[in-house]
Amino acid sequence: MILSLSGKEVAAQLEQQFPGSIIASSENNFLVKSESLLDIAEYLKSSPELDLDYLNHITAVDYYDYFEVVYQLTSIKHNHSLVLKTRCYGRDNPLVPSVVSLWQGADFQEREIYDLMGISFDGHPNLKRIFLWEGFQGYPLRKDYL
Amino acid sequence: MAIKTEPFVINIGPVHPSTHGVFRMRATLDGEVIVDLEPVFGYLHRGIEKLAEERTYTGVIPLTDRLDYIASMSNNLAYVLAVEKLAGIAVPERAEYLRVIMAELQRIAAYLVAIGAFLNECGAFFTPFLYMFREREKIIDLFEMVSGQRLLYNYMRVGGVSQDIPEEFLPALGEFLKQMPRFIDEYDRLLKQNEILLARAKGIGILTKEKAVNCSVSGPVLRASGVKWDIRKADPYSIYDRFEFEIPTGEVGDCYDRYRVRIEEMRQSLRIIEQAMEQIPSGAVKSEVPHLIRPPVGEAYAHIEAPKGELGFYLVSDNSIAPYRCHIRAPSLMNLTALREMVIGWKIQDAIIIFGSIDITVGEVDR
Amino acid sequence: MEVDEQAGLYVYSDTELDRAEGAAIESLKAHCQQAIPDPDKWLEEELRRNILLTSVDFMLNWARRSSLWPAICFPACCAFELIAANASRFDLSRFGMEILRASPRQADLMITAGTLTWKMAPQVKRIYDQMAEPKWVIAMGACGISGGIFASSYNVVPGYSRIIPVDVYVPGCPPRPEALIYGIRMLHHKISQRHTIEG
Amino acid sequence: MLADYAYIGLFLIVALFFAVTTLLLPFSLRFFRIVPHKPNPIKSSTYECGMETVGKSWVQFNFRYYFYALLFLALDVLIVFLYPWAVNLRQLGHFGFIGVFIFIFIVVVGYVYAWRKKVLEWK
Repeated sequence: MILSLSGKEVAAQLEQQFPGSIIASSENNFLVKSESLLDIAEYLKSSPELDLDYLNHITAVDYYDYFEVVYQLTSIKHNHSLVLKTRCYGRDNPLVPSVVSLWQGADFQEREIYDLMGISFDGHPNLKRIFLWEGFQGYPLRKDYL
Repeated sequence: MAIKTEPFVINIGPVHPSTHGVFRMRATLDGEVIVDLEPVFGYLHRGIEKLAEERTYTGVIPLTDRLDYIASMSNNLAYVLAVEKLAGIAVPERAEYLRVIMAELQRIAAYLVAIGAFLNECGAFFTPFLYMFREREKIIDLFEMVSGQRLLYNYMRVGGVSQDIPEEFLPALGEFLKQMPRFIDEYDRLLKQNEILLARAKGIGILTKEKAVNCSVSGPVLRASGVKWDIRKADPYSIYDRFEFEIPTGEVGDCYDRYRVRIEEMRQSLRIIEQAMEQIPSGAVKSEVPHLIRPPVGEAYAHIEAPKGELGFYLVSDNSIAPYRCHIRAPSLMNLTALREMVIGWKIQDAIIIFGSIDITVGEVDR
Repeated sequence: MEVDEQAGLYVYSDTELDRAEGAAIESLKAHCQQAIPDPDKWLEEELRRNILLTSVDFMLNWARRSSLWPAICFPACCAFELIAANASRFDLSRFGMEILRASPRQADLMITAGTLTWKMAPQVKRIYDQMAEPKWVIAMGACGISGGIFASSYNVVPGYSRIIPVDVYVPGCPPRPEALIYGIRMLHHKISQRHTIEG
Repeated sequence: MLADYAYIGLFLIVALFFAVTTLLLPFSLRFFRIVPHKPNPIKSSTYECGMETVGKSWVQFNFRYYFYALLFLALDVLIVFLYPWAVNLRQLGHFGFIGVFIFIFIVVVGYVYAWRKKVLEWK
C-alpha cells in the first residue's frame, strides 16, 4: 500500500533546513514558495529516508487569482508518495522554476502546462508549444479562455 | 580521415503505417543512422480536459472512453475510482468483481493489439496481426454482450457498473478462459526462439533502470527494465489485494524483454480473471448515487495499472456538478520521454521497432 | 538544431519550421469556414433515368468499384473498427479492398477514420490532393461527419467536409464494421452510375 | 540455321511490343479521356507522410552504400557469364569446365577481400 506522507511531518522536517519557504502544509499536501521549490525538490529527491525518485505527474490548476502547480512524487524503494504544491501569481507571465534537471519525466508535462495553461518554466531546455501550433492565440485551459 | 557526410531530415510523419495513429517524429539521419529525433505531438489534441470541465461527472465518462481507445474499460475504471475517492462513495462487492474482470479482459485485448503491431513492425507483415485480431474479436464479443458496444464501452458508472452481466456471460467467459491459454502458449512457442525476432529485438533500444525511473516511465516498459513496480501490487486499488498473481520483469530492458513482459502479463491476467470468476458474489451492481453528483470541495488523485502504464485522474471539485479541473496522467506521453535517447545511434528500422515496443496510443498522448 | 554551419549546409531550425506549419494551419482555418458541397449530382432522379452508360463506362465502373484500395488516414478510434473490418472476421478483401495502402499514390479511396483537428487538417488535405483521380472519400464516424462528441472543442474541425469533398457519410461512434461495409456498398452504387466519357 | 535467328527475332518483337504498349497505354487512355487528367502542383510534389519535405535530398551519404552496389555488380556480371556456359556444358567438355572455375576464382577473390575488410557490415 503506497503510504501517502502527511504534509505536516515532512514540513516539520524541512522547517529548519529551509526556513520560511513552507507556506502551508495540510494532511495530504504541502505548499511551498515557488522561489525555493527547486532546492526543496532537490532535498526531497536526494535525502536517503525520503528518496522520492519517481515523478508521477505535474498538474496546473487555474484558481482565477493564482495558478497552483501540483507535483506528485513517489519513492519506489520506500513505497511512499508526497504531493508538493506551489503557487504563481499574475496572469500575463506566471513563472515557476522547472524541475527537468531533477526528473527528466517533467519535460513533456511542463511543456504541456506551458502550452495549455500559459505558465512558463525557467530552466526548461526546450519550452515551446507541445500540442497546439505556433501561431495559436491564447491558452485554452485557462478559465477565462473564450 | 572521417568521411564527410551531410545529415538528411525526414518526417516519419503523421500519416505513417507504423506510428500507431497520428504521431510524428522529425528524424535527422546520417545515411540510415539516426542522429537526432524530435517527437511532434498534437495531431489528435481534442482538448478533452477542457471539454471535461463543461460536463457533469457522469457526462465525462464517454470522454474518458476516447482517451486510450484500445483500453477504454481501464480509462473508465481510473476516472470512476477518482470520482469515488473524491466523493467518498462505496461500491458494492459484485460491481468490484465485475470491474476487475472487465479491466483484466481489457488488458489482454490491449496487449494483443500491442504485440500484433510490434511484430507487424518487426517485418512479419500482418500474419501475427490477424492472429491477434482473431483472438481480440472473442474478447470484443464478451464486451459486446455486457455493454452493447464493440470498442468504446461507457460501461462503468460512479458507484458501480451501468448494468449487470447477462446470464450467458459467465459460461462464455469460462469457455474463453479454457482456450485462451492454449493460444498464448502456441503463439509463444512460435515466437520465443524465433531467430528473426531475436535478431531484430534482442539488445535493441535498451532502457536502463535509472533512466526509466527518472523519465517517469510506467507499465510494461518500466517492468521490462527490471523495476518491480506494478500499481496493482504497490497501491492495490478496488479489490486487487484479494487475488494473487506475480509481476513479470525483464532483465535488460530491450525490445525483446518488453515483448516477453507483455506475454507473461497476459497469463497473469487470465489467472486473475479465473479467481475473480470463482469468488464473484451476487447482489447489487450500483450503489445509490444521485444523478448529479456534487462532491465536496477538494481534490483527489487515483491511478490504476492501465495496459499502457500508470493512468491517473487528478480531479478538483468546487461542489458543483461539473469537475473544476480534470487532469489525466497519460502513461503513453510519459513513456515517450525516453524515446529520443533510446533511438539515437540506431538505424531507422530499429527506431520503428523501439517505438513500436513502447506501444503508445495517440488518443492518450494528445488527449 | 543547427546541424553544420561552416559547410553552408541546409541549416534546419525547428522553431522556424514550426512557425511555417503554424501559418499554414492558420490560413487553412481561415479559408475553410464553409463546408464543401458533397458531389452528389448523381442522385437527382431525372438525371439517373437518362444516363446511357456505354459498355466502356460499365466495364470501367465495374473495374474501379471492385478494387477500391483505401489510403490510411488513421487519426483515432474509428481506425480500430476499420482494422477490425479489414481483419479476418469482417474481411474487407471480399470487396477487393484487402490492402491498406500506406501511400496515397496507390489508393483511390480515403476512409477518414477519426477526429480531425486543425493541426492535422493541412496534412489530410495534402494527402487528398496527392491521391490519383478518380478518388472518393468516406467520412467514417460521428467525428468525421460533424465533429461528433468533440464538436465544441477549440481544436476540432467540425466534419471532414470542411476541407475535402465527402462522398459517403458513415454515422456511428465508432460505426460497426457492418455499418462501414454498408457505407462501402453505397459507394459502389455511386461508382456504378459514374459517367466517365464526357461529351 | 537461319530459322534459329527467326526465334530470336520473334522474341525481340514480342519484348519490344510489350515495352511500347506499357509506355503508350497511359497517354492513349488520357487522349481518349477514359482516365481523368487533373494535374496540380501539390499532386506532383513528393509524398512524405503528409508533410512538406525539409531540406534537400542531394546529400553526401556514407561511401559504404556504394560499396554494396559495387560488389553486387561484380557478382551479377559473374552470373550473367555462367548462363551461356551452363547451357552447353557438354559440348565444352573439360576445357570449358576448368576455364569457368578460373573465372569464378578470380571474382571470388575480390569478394573474400571485401568480406575480410568488413565492408558489408556496419553498426
